[in-house]
Amino acid sequence: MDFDFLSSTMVTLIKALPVTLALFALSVSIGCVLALLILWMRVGGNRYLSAFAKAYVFVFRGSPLLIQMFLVFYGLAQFSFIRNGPLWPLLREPFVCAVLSLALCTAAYSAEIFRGGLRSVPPREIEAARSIGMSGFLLVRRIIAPIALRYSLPAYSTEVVLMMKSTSLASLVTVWEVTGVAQRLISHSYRTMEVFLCAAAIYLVLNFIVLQAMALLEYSLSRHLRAPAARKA
Amino acid sequence: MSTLELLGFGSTGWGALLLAGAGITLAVTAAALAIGAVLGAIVAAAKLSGSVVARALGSAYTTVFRGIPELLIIYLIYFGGSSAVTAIGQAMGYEGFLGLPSFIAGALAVGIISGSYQAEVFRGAYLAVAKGELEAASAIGMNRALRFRRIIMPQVMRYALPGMGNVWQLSLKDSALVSVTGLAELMRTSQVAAGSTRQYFLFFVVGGALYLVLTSLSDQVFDRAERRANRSMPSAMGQV
Amino acid sequence: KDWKTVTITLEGAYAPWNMTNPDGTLGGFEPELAKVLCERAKVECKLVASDWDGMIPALNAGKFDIIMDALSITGERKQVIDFTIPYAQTPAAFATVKDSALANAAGSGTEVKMDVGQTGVKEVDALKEAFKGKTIGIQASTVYAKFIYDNFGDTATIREYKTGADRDLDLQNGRIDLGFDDSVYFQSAFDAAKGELAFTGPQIVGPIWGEGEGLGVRKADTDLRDMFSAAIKSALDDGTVKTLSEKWFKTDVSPK
Amino acid sequence: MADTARLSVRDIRKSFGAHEVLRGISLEARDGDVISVLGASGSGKSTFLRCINLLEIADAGEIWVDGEQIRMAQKGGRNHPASQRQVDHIRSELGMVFQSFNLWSHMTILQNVIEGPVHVLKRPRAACVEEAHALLRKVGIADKADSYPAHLSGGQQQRAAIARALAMKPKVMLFDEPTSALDPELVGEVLRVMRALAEEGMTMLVVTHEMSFARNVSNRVIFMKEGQIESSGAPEAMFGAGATPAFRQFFGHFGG
Amino acid sequence: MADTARLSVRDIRKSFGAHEVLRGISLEARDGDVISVLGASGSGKSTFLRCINLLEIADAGEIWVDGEQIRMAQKGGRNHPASQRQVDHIRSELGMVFQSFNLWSHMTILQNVIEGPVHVLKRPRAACVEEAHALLRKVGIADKADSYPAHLSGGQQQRAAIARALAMKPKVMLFDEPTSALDPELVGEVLRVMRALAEEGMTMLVVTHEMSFARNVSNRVIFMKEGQIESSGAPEAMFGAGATPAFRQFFGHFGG
Ligand SMILES: Nc1ncnc2c1ncn2[C@@H]1O[C@H](COP(=O)(O)OP(=O)(O)OP(=O)(O)O)[C@@H](O)[C@H]1O
Ligand SMILES: Nc1ncnc2c1ncn2[C@@H]1O[C@H](COP(=O)(O)OP(=O)(O)OP(=O)(O)O)[C@@H](O)[C@H]1O
Ligand SMILES: [Mg+2]
Ligand SMILES: [Mg+2]
Repeated sequence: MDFDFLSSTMVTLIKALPVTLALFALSVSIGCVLALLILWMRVGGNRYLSAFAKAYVFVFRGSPLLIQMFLVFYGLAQFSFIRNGPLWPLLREPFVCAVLSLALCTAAYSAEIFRGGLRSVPPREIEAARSIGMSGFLLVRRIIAPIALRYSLPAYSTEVVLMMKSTSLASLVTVWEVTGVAQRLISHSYRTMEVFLCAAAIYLVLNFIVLQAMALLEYSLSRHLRAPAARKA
Repeated sequence: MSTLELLGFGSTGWGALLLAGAGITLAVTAAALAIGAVLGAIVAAAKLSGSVVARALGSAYTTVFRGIPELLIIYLIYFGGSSAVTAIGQAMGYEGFLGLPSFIAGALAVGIISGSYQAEVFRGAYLAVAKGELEAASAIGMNRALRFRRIIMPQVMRYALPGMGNVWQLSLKDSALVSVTGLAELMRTSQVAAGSTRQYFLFFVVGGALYLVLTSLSDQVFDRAERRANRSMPSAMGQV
Repeated sequence: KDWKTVTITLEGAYAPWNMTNPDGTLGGFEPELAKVLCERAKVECKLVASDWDGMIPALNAGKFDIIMDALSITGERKQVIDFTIPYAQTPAAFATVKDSALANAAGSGTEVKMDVGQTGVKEVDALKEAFKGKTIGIQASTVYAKFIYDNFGDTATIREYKTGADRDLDLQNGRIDLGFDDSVYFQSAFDAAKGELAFTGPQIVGPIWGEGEGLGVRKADTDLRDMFSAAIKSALDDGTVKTLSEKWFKTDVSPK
Repeated sequence: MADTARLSVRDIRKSFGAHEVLRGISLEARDGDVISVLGASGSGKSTFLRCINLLEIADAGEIWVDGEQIRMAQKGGRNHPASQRQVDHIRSELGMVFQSFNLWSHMTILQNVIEGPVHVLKRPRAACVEEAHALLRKVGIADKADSYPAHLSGGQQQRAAIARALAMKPKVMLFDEPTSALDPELVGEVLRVMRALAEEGMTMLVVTHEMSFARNVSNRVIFMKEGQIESSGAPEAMFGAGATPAFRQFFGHFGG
Repeated sequence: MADTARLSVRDIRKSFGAHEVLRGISLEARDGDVISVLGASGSGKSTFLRCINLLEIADAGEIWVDGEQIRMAQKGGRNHPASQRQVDHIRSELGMVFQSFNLWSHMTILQNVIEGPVHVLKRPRAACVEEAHALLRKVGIADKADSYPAHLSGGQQQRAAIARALAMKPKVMLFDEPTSALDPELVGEVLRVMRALAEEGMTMLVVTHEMSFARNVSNRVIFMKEGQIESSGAPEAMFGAGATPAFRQFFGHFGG
């Protein structure tokens, strides 16, 4: 093992870490909000909104993120009305486009995951809430969301971790994050495995932290499923 | 050359190659989903079991295979697996390269990744099964295996279906990375067509559309399964 | 080792060097040249397409014997694989949108010869002045990237793309002002861009781009390397390479 | 007349598929009325209470609460409440204790009880907690305030559900078998609580199999049979000489 | 003596966290014994039944079924059944009707009923279906055979749960408040079924709040208080002059 090479590779890769983290944090939070919006349209009862949400999920979940990002970055710019439009200063920026396509894609996946969680909420508990006059947002916030969130978490933690890895596609649109930099290193050194293992170690650590955080959240939301503590404090 | 000609099925059209690519993508994904279902069920069971060792192994599996980039796993299985096979071949006196067949390596790699996703989907669904119904099964003397097959499985399927739909989509797209093993699946065929004709947009859009066709086929299957699974559920969600 | 059959890999998606025909067969400059070389080396050849990303590790893992994919001979690559003598050497140049103010920059239509690591060339300095404050797009980790960083790094904004094709799209879209790349590659890209793009400034040739493009082989296969080096030499000497090159590139790329 | 009745229900009908569960039920309740709803299993008692609360939407009929009619609209060929705000408002004045308790599994008992007052009625939290503790004491599960529903016995859950409904201080209470999981001692206890509520003027509709309650606490008895009101009247009349044959057959087993 | 008793329980103890719910309960039941278990809500009745069935693992004590002791082992400082096979076997001989029914929500009522006989006892399906229909008729929900549990009224669910347990033809039945959701007419019906079973020699342990059942059907009554057996004996003695003050206080409210 060539430790000098590994450590210099590590140093180079870690320099790209802030880009990866920024892409991750922005796209996951924007994606989560979008997902809730999509979910609301999907189950809200309005036929047109529901059809739109279905179509949205279909398209963004159904096609490769690589192609989506390509079309958002290179495709949108083909239209002169976009190039001359008010959003161009934003869309011109590769970073914005990368975050945008990542968020659009994760929103579709997350909406499906949350929908699965909704379905696990016992209908009787929803009824009990309706019977005291809860509806709409209050019902969602106090009863449905906490239970649905609890059941969604295992699948959602997978999605979040996937987003961490999906940020690697951003190098396609000239945003050089960890994987992109790793590929650049490979094309200089041709030591594919060593460089990739370094990159993998970084992702593994990041994802380990994310998964631990999610597991902790899951644990704290499952108090009602656990046996009571052996001794009262 | 006109767009229609480019996408046609004659000697100058890419239609046949693209369809063949879609077929390979479908086959890799289906094989991977099956491999992943077996692995996922085992890992989910480990993570839910009472044994500390099994739980730790299960967590390690889901953390590692969800946590490291897919491409690396494919590299490891393809090149690592190939080296192993070649080494065995050389020990037995065979000269030269004896790789894992691309399809098997690809399906195995995507399957192992898919297993880590499915494990979490299954675990979440298992937690949603009403405890009282499991007790009722125990109470009539169902053993573990029977309880699993008759009570847990059908209900887990019900709660897991949306999540499984997601995993199918993920595997569908992970299969695009398998091209490093030399498999001409849909993504690579689109890229080859784009690079050979320099019609990047055309072939990316067409490739994306073909992925959507695969998705709509699988959506139909999942929709039907969901409807079947939900016959017994009260429909309180849609009310006022 | 007794070479009877040899497996050659190429990407099959890098027109006109190599590309895939709609019927799935491979075509282009390199497949045709490969046929000639194999005849002369008296071996049977099998061409297989594979992904650019895994090519070098797959060669070393033994999946195929030769890489023929416009692979530039560089010192870094030489550390992991071996090369034959080059069968092509191409100039490089800037490209821009045809009707932009940057079109027809100083030295357009001329040729400038440069040596490895050379800077301070008069023609290049003139370009540097003309391109001040502009954005130049290059393909990441190529010899051309290094040239741009060395000569324009302090006055222009540089953006690195994964592939030349992506960069060309952004050039047309107006996110960048200039691209710099292999002129043979550009020539065919211009055809696809329906004449929207054009060269600007001089063509830059010479050892600065390395020895040229050669066949990649495993380090252990010195016999194979020598067989094909000899075959390339004979194809260069009798003008076969030139003929094929003019057919596919409309210019002669044989190394000088 | 509607303007003097707290709750007034007119000719409610409801089918599940081809099965007509309610076939025209009408009822009028004034302040302090305690009405027992009796009937065989499957005769539609729960469905009737659920329709009043709009948890099921009746196919036809009118519901008036406090002289205000719940407005309905046709949508896609089906009946629907016209205003969700009105429904929410009316529900917060109608308390409901479910046959299957339906406690919120992710909240402790205390949280279950204060949920409505704090978040629907927006009363100050501290006051609600205090009242909740008093209510839990009243039904005898003060020590379970911090337990989760899954850790309670059946009777404890039922009492928690009663406390939760009372915490909303509704004007009308709908009880669906509120003592089914209770032992005789507790049944007596809960009936005492209900009697006190009646004396304070609360209107109550109680589905029950507890004939002693129907006889001794309520001031009106309704006997449902196959989705219709077979007979109704004051308990003395109903259980006495005025009993219809069907009702006599039904309660005849009581005490037997 | 254990060898003549169908079911024998010795000094069972169980705590949840710091809360000791069962504090040494012993009991012996022979063929045809019908034992009523009475007690206030929260006194540990359900927990007791669940311990016999090993749905909860008692912290200490012995359980014998048919002269065979359920073997326990210590694992990680906690009690555990030593053989899962033994547990499965014994459970298939102990029927249980849950307080909260616990019907399998993904199966129709008929499927719920035949599930055990077909898949655990491996009896031929056709025969099981026939028997199931007969049982459903007996409890009066023959027309609901193809409905799902979510679409049944409370009383219908309870009767389905009884039919499901009886379909296993167990030697011992554990009933947890089997008539809580039933109207007086049906209570009479179900009690008649249980009396017939007792005459056929089935051993039954019945947690109930139905004093008439305890008095008229059972041949022994057990009164639990705070996790212990406060008193037990023949119903005549228990409800007669021999009643302890605590039990008198408990059932005194009966009949209201
Ligand atoms: N899983 C559990 N975790 C913690 N405490 C529990 C659990 N199950 C029961 N308990 C407690 O144990 C006590 C006895 O419960 P059990 O269900 O046996 O009562 P019960 O006699 O059946 O009462 P009821 O007549 O109300 O059904 C109760 O105080 C209850 O809160
Ligand atoms: N969601 C539903 N879908 C289909 N049928 C239903 C549904 N809910 C109730 N029913 C049927 O309607 C009838 C009346 O049910 P309901 O729950 O009102 O009876 P009930 O009088 O409350 O009986 P119990 O005393 O057993 O609780 C029953 O036959 C039941 O099977
Ligand atoms: Mg009911
Ligand atoms: Mg109980």
